[in-house]
Amino acid sequence: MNFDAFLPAAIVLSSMIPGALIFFLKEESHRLRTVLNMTGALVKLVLVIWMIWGVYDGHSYETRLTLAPGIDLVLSADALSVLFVALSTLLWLVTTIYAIGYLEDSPNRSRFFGFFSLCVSATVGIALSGTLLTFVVFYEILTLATYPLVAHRGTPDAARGAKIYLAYTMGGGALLLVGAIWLQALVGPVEFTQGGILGNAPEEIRGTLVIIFFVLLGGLGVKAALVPLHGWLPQAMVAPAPVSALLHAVAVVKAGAFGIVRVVYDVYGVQFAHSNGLLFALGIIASITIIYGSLMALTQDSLKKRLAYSTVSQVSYIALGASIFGPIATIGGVVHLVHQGLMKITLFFCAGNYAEALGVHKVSEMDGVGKRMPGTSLAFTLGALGMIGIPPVAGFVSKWYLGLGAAEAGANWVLAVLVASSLLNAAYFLPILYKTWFRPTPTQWPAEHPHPGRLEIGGALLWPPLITAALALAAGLFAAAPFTPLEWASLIAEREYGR
Amino acid sequence: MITQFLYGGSGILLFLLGTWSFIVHPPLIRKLIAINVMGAGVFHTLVALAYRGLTAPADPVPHALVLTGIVVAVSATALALAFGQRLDRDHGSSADDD
Amino acid sequence: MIWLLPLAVALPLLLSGVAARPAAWWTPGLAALPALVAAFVIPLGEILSLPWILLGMHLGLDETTRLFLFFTAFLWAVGGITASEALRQDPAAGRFRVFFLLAMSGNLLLVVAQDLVSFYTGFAMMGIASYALVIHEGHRASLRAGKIYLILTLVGELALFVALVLIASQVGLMMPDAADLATLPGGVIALVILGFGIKAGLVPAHFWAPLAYPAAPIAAAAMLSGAMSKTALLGWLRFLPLGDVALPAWGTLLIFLGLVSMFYALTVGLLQSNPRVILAYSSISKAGLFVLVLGIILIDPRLAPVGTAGLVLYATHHALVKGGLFLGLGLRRPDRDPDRTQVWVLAGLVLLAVAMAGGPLTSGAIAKDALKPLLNLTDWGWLETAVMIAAVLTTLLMIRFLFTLWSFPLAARPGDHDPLDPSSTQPASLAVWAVLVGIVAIMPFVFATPGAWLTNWNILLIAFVIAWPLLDAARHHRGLFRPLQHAVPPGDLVVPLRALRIALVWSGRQALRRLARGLARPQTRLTAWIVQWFGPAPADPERSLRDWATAGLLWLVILVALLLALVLTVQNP
Amino acid sequence: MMIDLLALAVAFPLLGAVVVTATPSHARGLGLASAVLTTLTSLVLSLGVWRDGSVRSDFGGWGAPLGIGLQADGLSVAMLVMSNLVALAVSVYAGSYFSATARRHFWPLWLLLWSALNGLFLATDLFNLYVTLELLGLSAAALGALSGTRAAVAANLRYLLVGLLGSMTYLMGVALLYSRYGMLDIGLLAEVIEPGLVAWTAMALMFSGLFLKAALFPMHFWLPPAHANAPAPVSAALSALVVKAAFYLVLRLWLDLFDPVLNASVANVLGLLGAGAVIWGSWRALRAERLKLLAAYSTVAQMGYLFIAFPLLVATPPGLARDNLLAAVVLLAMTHGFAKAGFFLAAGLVQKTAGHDRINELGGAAQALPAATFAIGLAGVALIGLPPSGTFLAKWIMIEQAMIQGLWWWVVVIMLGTLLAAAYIFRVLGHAFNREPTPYRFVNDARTEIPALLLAFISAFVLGLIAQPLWTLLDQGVLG
Repeated sequence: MNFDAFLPAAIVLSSMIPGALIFFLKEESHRLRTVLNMTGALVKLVLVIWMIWGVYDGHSYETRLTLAPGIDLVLSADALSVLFVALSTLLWLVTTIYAIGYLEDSPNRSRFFGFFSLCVSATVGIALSGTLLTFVVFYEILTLATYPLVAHRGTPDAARGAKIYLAYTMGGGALLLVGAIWLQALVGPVEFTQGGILGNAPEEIRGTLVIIFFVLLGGLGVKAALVPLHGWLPQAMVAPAPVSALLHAVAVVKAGAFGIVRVVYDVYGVQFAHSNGLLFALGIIASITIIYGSLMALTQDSLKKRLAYSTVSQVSYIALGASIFGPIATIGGVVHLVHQGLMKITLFFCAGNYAEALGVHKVSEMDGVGKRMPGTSLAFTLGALGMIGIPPVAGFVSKWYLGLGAAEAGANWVLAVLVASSLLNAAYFLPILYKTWFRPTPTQWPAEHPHPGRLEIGGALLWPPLITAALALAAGLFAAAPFTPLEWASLIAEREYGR
Repeated sequence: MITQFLYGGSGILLFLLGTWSFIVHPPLIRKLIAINVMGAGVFHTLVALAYRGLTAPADPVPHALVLTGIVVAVSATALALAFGQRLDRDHGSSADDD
Repeated sequence: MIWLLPLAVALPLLLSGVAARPAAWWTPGLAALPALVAAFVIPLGEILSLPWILLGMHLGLDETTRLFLFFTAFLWAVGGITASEALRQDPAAGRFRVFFLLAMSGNLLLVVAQDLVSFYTGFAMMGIASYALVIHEGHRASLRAGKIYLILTLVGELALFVALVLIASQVGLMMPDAADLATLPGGVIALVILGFGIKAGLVPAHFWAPLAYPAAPIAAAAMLSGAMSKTALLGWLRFLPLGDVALPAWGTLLIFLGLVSMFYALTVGLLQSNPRVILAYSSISKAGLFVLVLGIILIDPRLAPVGTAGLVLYATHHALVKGGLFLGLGLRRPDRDPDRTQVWVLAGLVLLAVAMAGGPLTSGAIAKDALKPLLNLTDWGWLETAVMIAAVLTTLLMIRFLFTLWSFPLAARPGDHDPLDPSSTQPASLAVWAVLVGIVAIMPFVFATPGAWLTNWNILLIAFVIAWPLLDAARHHRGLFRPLQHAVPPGDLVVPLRALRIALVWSGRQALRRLARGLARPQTRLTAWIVQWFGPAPADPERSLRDWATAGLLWLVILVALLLALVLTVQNP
Repeated sequence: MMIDLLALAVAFPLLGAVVVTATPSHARGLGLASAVLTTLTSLVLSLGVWRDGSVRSDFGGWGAPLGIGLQADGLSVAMLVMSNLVALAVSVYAGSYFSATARRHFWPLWLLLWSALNGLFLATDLFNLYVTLELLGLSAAALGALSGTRAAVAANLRYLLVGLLGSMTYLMGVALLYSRYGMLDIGLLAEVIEPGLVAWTAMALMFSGLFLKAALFPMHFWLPPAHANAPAPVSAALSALVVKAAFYLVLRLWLDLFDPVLNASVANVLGLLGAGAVIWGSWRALRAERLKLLAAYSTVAQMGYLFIAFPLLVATPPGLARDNLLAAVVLLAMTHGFAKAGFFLAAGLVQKTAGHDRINELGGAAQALPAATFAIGLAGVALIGLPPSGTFLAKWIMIEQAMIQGLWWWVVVIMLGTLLAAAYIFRVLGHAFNREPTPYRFVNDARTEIPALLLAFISAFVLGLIAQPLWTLLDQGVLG
């Protein structure tokens, strides 16, 4: 059997099979569950590294499963999908470690980790989707796999949050489905192709294609949390910290953003989208989202909600990058897919640590946590500085390329958006950092769980944020090294613009 | 020929009568009777179809059908009556009072 | 040899990782040494490429930056040793050291950077890390100063970010030369002036300085005023189109800005009673001088070579002198415990003050001399006069500064924790400070010909003529100048701005809240609707449908409909 | 060999019914044995058809043209496989579900129903179809009333009467056709039938009779109480198979018999009723208080989708697109069969554990039975039409065809139904996430939970991803 044709499927299955097995485990078989989880994560990592190497060499990997005549499920690897796959795989590994530590002794772990693995399988599936149909399939599976994670805690709040999450994502999924089928009805099976497939669409269906674009955007925008479809995101914050981390950094919002990038570049083609004004509309929506999310983040006292609105704002950088015509902005948008993931997952890990160790859930309670939990706070600081765009943390690189792309495209208003957003980011992150490091430690924390041992908190909870923060720093500091997200994004932009 | 039409026509008439009765009369027993009337109507029609004139032997197929049909109708009626009895025993009334 | 440059930048950065430990108290003192060595041994014009770092890092030195690197590294070394020694007893010293080293690394990086991104990285690192230095002592005043510093710094950095992005989109990532910059839109020039103007303390973006300098620990204040504020000049030299085209409009604007800065700062400075605030206003006035000279160069590009060299020399002089003044302030001890070293400290301070005023045989004199050729613009005859008046005012300000050395209590706020334990001696700090004063003292003999040594002696004379009666009057009538003393609080513009800020924040918050509420309403409604869906079931609506008559009738209707559908459509195909 | 298989598929359960009636003490063992035998027979038969094409056998010396014969082609085999697998799972489940006394009544009736079902799928002439239809209705009604509660008896009495009305009407239609053409075999009739008052009336009569049995909106009124009150395995069979049999008949007559007679208007009437079923059924399911009632209304809605396919079929010209559409309809019916059976079986377990099936109070039971809850979830995936279920694939094809033909209003209906389905399924699943104590293990009672789980799994994962064989199968008979 040809392994090249099996590799994409293997990458998806490497987490799906352990996930399915985990459901059947007894609740207390902790060790076996951990072994399954870690095996899946590591196997996936090895496979993905293999694939990265292959794609870099120009290999093509494609798994094709014919469902019905003319309807194929296609998993294939190109530069863009490999970027997202690598991100999800890496962060899944880290998050799994974190989740194992975070959920120690909490109920329903088999269920949790089962869905957790499915969630990543779906994300990887989204990344590797070679057709719009496949994308829709995994997009919906992702909704399914994340719902139990959001509802996991089982409190009335969680139930409410999960309901709202579901209502939004199901609605979005339906829109996406209709859009995808409509498109397929018009132009036949939609395979993602570098440069797009609609470049020479006949003149008379262009109007319909524009409408379909907005239908698709509506479907993808729900997950990407474009205003006004972002309402679920702050509500979904009821989920346990590792879930929020994964949802915000990798799985859900990224799936939406990734989909937007795919639709713009590999379905419509950036030329077509540009000449029909689609890019401009997308840019406006993204800009509004960026500013609105930042403004809302300012008003939140709950740490996780503040981070959630920050995600609303930051993820739209990706859409913004896709909406500016020119390879450099594309690099900025695509690389932010990775950079935002690294930084935001760090922030959520840290928020989880504060809640777990000290019972600190609110920004107003964070006085002096830096002294009590220096490692966590260091990671948090790096993440936050990156979000603001302070060099040399990764966020700066994204902003630089977005700005440069905008300047090259003559879209100077984007620079204004970037500046306003950076100022707002600073306005809601820097006070947290100030409290963390420079305020005196209170005599009593809201709910302290002292950790026995030398570290401020269990190693499984401390190392993941430190690792991701270090990666975020490294992604910025060594941005121009080979195989960094930036280099990879440049490769993608090169191929999309056909140079 | 006229006999055949009369026979068949009255079969259809019976069928319609039965249908009407089934729909408008709530008591179970009347519905059962209505169903059987409908059945009788269908069977009449079928039997009429079997007629091939006085000389030729009648078409055997409709006869077979009718026989089978009667068996089925009888068992259905029996089952319905059993149900009715159960309801009656439980509640003292066979009225369909759902 | 060129590898000293990355080492010079990386060493403080790496040391910051361990500096938080008490055992690493010495780190700030040593971190700047490779940079200092590099300033002397690195050959000019050679560029080291580190393509993997950032977006491709390029380091190197040219004529301008060699001097910049020298005084920057030297000041950081002196400041580092002072900080190491002074803060050994401070429980939060670890934190201070970390941020001190980060700021140092940033400052050194931006000096040696030969590409835009590295420059910006250094600039941002320096600016953000310095916030921690400003608020180190944690008083209300330092927190307030820190907040204002941080906001302005961020605004400045973002302005610079946009400017650099626009520059990069035209000329690429490497340091541009004047010819490249000449084609840029005017907006870039405005952004460059704004971005660095905040760092330099140019009026009206100056007001953070008089708040931050007194609030920060002495070593930090010395770095802010000596080393870091000079980065603004470096930025202007790098990113303004100097020497290629004449931009009279921008030049005039800069000259105007410079004059306003000089006179405003000197006037307000004279009314201050805190020596550190006085030094802050002095720095602001010098920023004004820099901008003035830059404006002149923009009007007449032929002056660029002379002007640039003069500005660099002036910056070197000012950085060392201003840093020295601050550090000297830190070495002052209360009079009640007279001691021989204090006499030397006072003597050093007086020397530095004279140098700052541009007295003969000092570095100030040669720095002024270097700028002299620029002030003879034909159309602007009065400019020389204005600068002369400013020089007189500067001298008066320095006299006022020396005067406050005695009159102003050492512990700024009685009862406050003073990180400089008044009883402790700081032998190492004293020693390096002495070296600094020595360098300032020999500067005129190294950098200039004897002709320049006596520049502006007349100005000093005029100033003394004005000052003498005033001092005399003040000595005899102690209450004479008291009404003036508190006429303008430190940070002047902050007071009206504060009201504006409060109003803005308040109304902004209101608007946000209203926006949030307005946007939340449809969402709440939607949510309520969804929740209602999931709510309890209503009474069974199918009762009537289950009624036999209804159901039967419906069934008949459908039967007929089927039949009609067949009959009618087939007959009318 | 093949001939025998056709007969055996009908005869095995019938024989089993007789044997089980005779020896009630061994009812379970014998019943299960005949269930396995029947299923095996059907599978082997299907394999044969899949490989070699459709088979036919004539019985009792009544060869064509009168035709009392059995025939297995792609369509009937597809339904046969689905029905037999579901029935087997239901049998295993029922083996441990019922008490000893209930078992005596269950097995004979159940095997009788099975026999009628297989007969219906394999019969080729209109009258045999009537007989199997009637037999199906009788046994189903009797099974439904097995729990003996008043509500169940009343509901199933109504079901019985409605079924009788339906089959009488159908028979009248058959009589009309016979009066005109003198034959009953579908294949032969199709060759001679032509548009005209007789054909039209017969068609209207037969279809409206079948609508009653298929519980097409608004003739679904009997279904929710009957299905909701029956014992769980019976509900599963009723919802998954019995109503499906009526639909199969409509489809079969539509394709094979009335093709020359019908037109777009009839199709639109069917589609309209289907749309009504989708909207109304989903809505009612959403507001249902009890789990099994919800499932029953969901059946009403799902039947609606099947009928929406008719206007699309008529609008699509013959060719690959129409073949796909037809396969999609069959796939939809099959998936629903598996999913709904799994759903009902799992719901039965939940009901048994909790002692009731009021959705809002189910939390604890749902939490205690992870496997059952999971089965409900998986079946829910198929019911909603989320990928990778067969429903998703089927809906995709249907929507695409509707888009291509410009019939976008059907798309609106389908999507609306999908969203409503998501709402009612997750309304149930939401209760599984609560703060009850964690269950110890995933599967607690393998003999009941595994069948439910397997059925649900097949509906959610197997049918959608491995649908290709269905196309091969349908090539043997139905597809152009």
